[in-house]
Amino acid sequence: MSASAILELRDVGKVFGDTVALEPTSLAIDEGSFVAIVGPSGCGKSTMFNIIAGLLAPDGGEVRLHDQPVTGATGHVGYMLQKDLLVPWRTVEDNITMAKRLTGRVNAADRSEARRVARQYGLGEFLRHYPSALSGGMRQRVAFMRTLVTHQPLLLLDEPFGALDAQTRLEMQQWLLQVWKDTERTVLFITHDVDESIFLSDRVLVMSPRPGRVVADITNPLARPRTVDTLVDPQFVTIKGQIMHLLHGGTP
Amino acid sequence: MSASAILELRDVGKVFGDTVALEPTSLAIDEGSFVAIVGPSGCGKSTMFNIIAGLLAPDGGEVRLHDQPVTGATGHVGYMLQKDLLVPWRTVEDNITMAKRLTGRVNAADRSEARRVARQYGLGEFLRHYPSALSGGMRQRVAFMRTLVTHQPLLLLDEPFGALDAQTRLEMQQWLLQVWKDTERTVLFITHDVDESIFLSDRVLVMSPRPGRVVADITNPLARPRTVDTLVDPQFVTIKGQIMHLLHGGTP
Amino acid sequence: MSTRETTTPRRAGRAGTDSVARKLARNVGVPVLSIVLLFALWQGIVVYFHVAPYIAPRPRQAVLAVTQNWSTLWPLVLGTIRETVYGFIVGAALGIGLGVIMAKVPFLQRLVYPVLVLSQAVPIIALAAPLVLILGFSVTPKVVIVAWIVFFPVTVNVLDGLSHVDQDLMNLARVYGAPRWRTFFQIEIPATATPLFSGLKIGATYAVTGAIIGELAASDGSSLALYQEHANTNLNTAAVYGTTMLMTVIGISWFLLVVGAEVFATPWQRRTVARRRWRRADRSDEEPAR
Amino acid sequence: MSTRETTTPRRAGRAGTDSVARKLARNVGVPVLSIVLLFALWQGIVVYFHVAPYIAPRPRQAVLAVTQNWSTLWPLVLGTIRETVYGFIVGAALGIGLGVIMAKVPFLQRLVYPVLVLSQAVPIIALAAPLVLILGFSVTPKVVIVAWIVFFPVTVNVLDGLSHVDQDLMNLARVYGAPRWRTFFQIEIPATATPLFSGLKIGATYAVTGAIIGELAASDGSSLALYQEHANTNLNTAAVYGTTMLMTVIGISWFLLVVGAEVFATPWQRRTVARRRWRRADRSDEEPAR
Amino acid sequence: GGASSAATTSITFAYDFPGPDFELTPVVVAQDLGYFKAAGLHVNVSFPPDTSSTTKLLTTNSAQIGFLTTTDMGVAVNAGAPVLSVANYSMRNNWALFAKPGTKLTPGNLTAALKGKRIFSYGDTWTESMLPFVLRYAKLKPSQVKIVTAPTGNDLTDLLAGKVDISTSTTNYEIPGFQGSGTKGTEVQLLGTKVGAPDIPVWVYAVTRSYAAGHGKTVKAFLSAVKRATVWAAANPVKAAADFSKAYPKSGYTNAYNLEGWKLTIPFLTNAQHQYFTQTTAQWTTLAKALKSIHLINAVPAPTTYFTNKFLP
Ligand SMILES: Nc1ncnc2c1ncn2[C@@H]1O[C@H](COP(=O)(O)OP(=O)(O)OP(=O)(O)O)[C@@H](O)[C@H]1O
Ligand SMILES: Nc1ncnc2c1ncn2[C@@H]1O[C@H](COP(=O)(O)OP(=O)(O)OP(=O)(O)O)[C@@H](O)[C@H]1O
Ligand SMILES: [Mg+2]
Ligand SMILES: [Mg+2]
Repeated sequence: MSASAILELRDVGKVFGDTVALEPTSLAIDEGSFVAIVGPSGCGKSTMFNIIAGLLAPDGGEVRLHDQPVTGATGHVGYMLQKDLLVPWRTVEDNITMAKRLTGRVNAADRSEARRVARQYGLGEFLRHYPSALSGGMRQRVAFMRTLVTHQPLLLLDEPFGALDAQTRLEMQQWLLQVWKDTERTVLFITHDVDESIFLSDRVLVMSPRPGRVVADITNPLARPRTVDTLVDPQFVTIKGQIMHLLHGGTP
Repeated sequence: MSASAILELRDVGKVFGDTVALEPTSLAIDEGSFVAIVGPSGCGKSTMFNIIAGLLAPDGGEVRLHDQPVTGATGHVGYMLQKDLLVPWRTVEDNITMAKRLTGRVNAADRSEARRVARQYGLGEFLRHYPSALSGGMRQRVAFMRTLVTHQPLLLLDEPFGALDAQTRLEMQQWLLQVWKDTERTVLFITHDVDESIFLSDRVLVMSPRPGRVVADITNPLARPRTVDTLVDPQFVTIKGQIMHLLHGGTP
Repeated sequence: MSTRETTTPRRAGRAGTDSVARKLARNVGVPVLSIVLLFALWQGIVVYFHVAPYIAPRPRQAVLAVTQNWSTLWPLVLGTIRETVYGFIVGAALGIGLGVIMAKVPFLQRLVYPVLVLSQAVPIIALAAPLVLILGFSVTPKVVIVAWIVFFPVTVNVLDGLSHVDQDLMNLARVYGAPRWRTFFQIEIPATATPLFSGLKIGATYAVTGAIIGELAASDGSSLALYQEHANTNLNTAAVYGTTMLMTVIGISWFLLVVGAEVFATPWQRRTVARRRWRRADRSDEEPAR
Repeated sequence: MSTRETTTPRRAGRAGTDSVARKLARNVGVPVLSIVLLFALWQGIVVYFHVAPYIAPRPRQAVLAVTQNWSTLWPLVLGTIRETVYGFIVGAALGIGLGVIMAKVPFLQRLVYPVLVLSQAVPIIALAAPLVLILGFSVTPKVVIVAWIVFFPVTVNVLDGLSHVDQDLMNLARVYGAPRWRTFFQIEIPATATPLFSGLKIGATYAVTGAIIGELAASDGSSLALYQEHANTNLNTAAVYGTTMLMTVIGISWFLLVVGAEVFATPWQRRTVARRRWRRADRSDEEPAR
Repeated sequence: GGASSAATTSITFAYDFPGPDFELTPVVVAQDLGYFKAAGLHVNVSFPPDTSSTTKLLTTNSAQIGFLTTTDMGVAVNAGAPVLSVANYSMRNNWALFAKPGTKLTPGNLTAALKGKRIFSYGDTWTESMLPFVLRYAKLKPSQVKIVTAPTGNDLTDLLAGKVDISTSTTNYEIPGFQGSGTKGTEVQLLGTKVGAPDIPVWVYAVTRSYAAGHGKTVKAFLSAVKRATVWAAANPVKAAADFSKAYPKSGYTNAYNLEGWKLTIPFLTNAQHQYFTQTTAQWTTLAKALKSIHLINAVPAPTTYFTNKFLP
């Protein structure tokens, strides 16, 4: 494995009854990189994340974080889903500090950090609002801040923008890249949207279903920062064509 | 107006309180064409559809169908939303014949047509299933068949595939083009997905919000039938760039 | 997005679907077991504390008090069932009617709702005597009391159900050009089936209690409540407990009947494929039988 | 997708948000109006049909029967309130406890649920006398009867609430490394607040009825129910109706108190911005006051 | 009996009705005038959950001395409850039929007055054992009248409202209620004893056999105190009623009602010989036969099974 790998999967696989959700898979993720995972529904993307997060025990193999085995253990990654999972009975500020509240006492420093992060990323006005008062995009941003303040170096984002409309989505993508640049985390990002996977990442893993496995590992050479023009960049279109063919075959 | 126009809007507008949902808009849609409408959230796309369907009375102007005024009247278009709106207590067959049941008696001919359409488009096995047994894509197909068998020449589709994952979405797009070809209807199709709007249409209307209005009317010269390769066609990329710039400005 | 609701795994995974035998065991066996345990507890207490028979009987005696007097009790049971059923039907009809009217006329809803809540806060036993005074010793006051108990959960649930019918679905019906009444019967009514049945089940559970209160307040001739009252006066506790069990059984049976009606009326809640229907005539182009 | 739930328009559009005055009129004025109408109807019937005072009093007489005997009634009312409140607290606690246990131990749920339904089908009046014999003449049997009525809707709703907590949210807590008990108090309990309060409100509505049934069966010489019973023997119908009103008012007040508690305990249901909190010490980096 | 120098004995007296009313006057007076104290007793009064649970309170030792109707005694003994009547409360039968003012109800027109009519009953054993005598006197079969039963109802309201034609009760409970209704005229009443009902006592004081065996002195002390109080209360009805009203101010009864009720009770407390409390073999035999004839008990036991006079003061 690369010396700078933060995460390593070694022959990690999972079978549910008759379904091979994830074939034994090996993988190394470089520290500080942004890796996108695309693949059709049911190809085992979420299963892989659940194994990394420690929610599911793999049938075999090992998960290593910073070269330490963490298979089946929780509490060492940031995790975010398409559902924002904000709790409606807490304010934005208290939702951001949720992880701390669930594992100990929230102290003044935690609250102050939550407020700082919220202000920095444009939600300072809404600290005392309940989530129900926010738009979908704002809610996802709060959910992401909640993930950020856990200070986990590795973030697993499972289709975080899947429920947003195209316009909001593009804004959120640009926002995410900004935050990623600021905070220097490692991001694993699941999406169904090929444009999104290319727009965001340094590297795209393409998966195929039944049995779920990684069929391609594509390095994305597109320059940063990325703008709307990136989407019509010839390099972008080439990678897109490549992925589309992997996903949908030559002709539909 | 063009002699072959099936639908014509003449200075149709709508204001809700302080919000100009739709500026007075004039528009003609050719019979048999496939027109996509893209625009950010809140730009009045659904409002326009609701006015055409007769659900909303416009503040002024006129809606003409086949050169007859139909402003504020219902019962003359097919209508389909992102939510499939299937009723869970009816089988697939009975959901398809829903419109007839709501306006009179469902007779043997109606049922037989429902079965024919379902078989033709790959749902013959599921006629006696309840919608809860179907996947999202299948449900949207049933919803579309329900719209088809009303025999309305004009179909209004408001983000019909917005809730589907990318893979299913592409399949549904291809399926829709097939059905459209078979049945020779006129389709007005709202979407947030620029790729989708170009992939499907003969013409793309781009709208801008506050006040909601049509800012561009783009003719789409792409050849049919369209495949996955269409998405990486240079013409496609050019139109996409054009629309992206209209929607998101030069740089984000 | 997958069709599963949950993205991350459940703690306790369930292995596949259950067999019919397992289902039966769960839905019939376990409730029977719990009732057997209840009887065992009762027997244990009576035996362990040497409770005198005129204070509390053993389960066997209570059951015998019913079975040995079945010819006397049966007409009384029928009477109680009649009151319960009539009252339930009146209450359900009233509840549905009120629910529909209140859903359709928002002002009436705000006006009537407080009175309905008020009606339930009135101790029903304080109400029985005045009702008898007004309605006499017929079956009517019992029917009114049962209906009084039943209508409320039905109204609340129907109102709630109708208020939550998808507006987009209602609008779709309008786009089709459907008249209001068809939309009501084809969409609003079936969409309200689940909350309606919840209300009916709550009402069914308490309906017999209403009938018994009514019987105590006024009986023309004999009644189950009166039989119990007499048994109590005669220190025949076996019969007292026996009739209480009988009343409970009537209540539970009625509840189960409503559950059965729900299962029958809402097959889409449990099945993926509709049952074959009787209507066949128009199925000329049906696929040949497999 | 917009944040509005409905894509197509509602038939009856509501113009903007309501003023405080309108809200007050709707939430207080209309209920008051409907109660005034109820009294008017009562007065009208008594006057129009020349109803004799020993059959039914006029509203004024019923109210006077309460106010003129207030010094006698007040301690009785306090007694009934005490029984109601104690019973409610016991019932609520039991209901929550059972709900939680049943949610956490599925086998126990299947075993106990039928017994709980059974408990509600037992006519509560048939139960009062045996309870008194077992528990004596203290406040206990009344508390037990009230609790018997209250616990059921609470249990059912808590169970339902806990069963519907988002599994993804529970899993997220696990990813954070949260211990089970923290997840329970920080996530499961607040997520169940709305159904819990629904159950409590149902229980509150019927709690007084339970207390009254208990008072009839287990009195130590004076109670509101007995006062009414004796007024009835006296043919003092004004007092009978008056005490019924009093009982109803106790019931409604308790119901409204629970509604109030809900409003207070679940501010996120009604507000977009949280109220200022007392805790200020740690707000050193708060924006300066505007 | 007399004052004992020994320490006070605490006992519980169980009434026959869930709440207090004027028939409790002797016990209240005994308490108030210190007769119990003088007899070395401290008496708590308790009320049963329903009109038939007093026996259960005695046999579970929740109460030591109880107030019962004689029919309750008959049924309890039949059910095997070891209870024993130690004194009559009243000596005569004041159960009666009632009709609306202005109607006619005499021994002479009884048949016409009852035939096909609705007769109210609380479903109590006393009414059920007396009605057959009345019907026999009127030469009516039970099927020729319509008996409506309302254990939680009110006979008088139903009578005045015309929901029934005849109501049944005892005179001391019926008349004060009627006077409180404000109805003009006099309620028509016909004593059961005038139309075939036996003139036997309605209420007694009872204890369990084991209590009688072990605490004879206490029973005797209780009865002697209560007898003093009964005699005093019969002589001073106004003061006695005031005493009761004071002891139970929150009962919901007016003092007028209590006074009227107690006054109407007085004539029935003694027999023709002006005797209080004394039970006879004949009264119990008559009662047992009546109960047997309506199948409330299955055998007529020896009268001594029911009572003893040996604790009488
Ligand atoms: N707890 C489980 N029990 C049984 N089967 C499961 C479970 N979780 C996932 N599966 C199955 O494993 C396969 C992979 O599921 P997974 O959720 O990982 O797919 P995914 O790639 O995340 O799909 P999507 O894009 O729809 O989220 C699917 O066939 C799914 O049905
Ligand atoms: N019934 C209504 N009452 C008040 N305002 C409304 C109503 N319907 C729509 N609006 C407002 O009119 C504007 C246009 O709404 P519309 O639903 O037509 O937008 P849209 O383009 O369909 O948006 P989306 O992409 O989110 O579906 C929005 O600002 C919306 O809030
Ligand atoms: Mg997934
Ligand atoms: Mg829209």
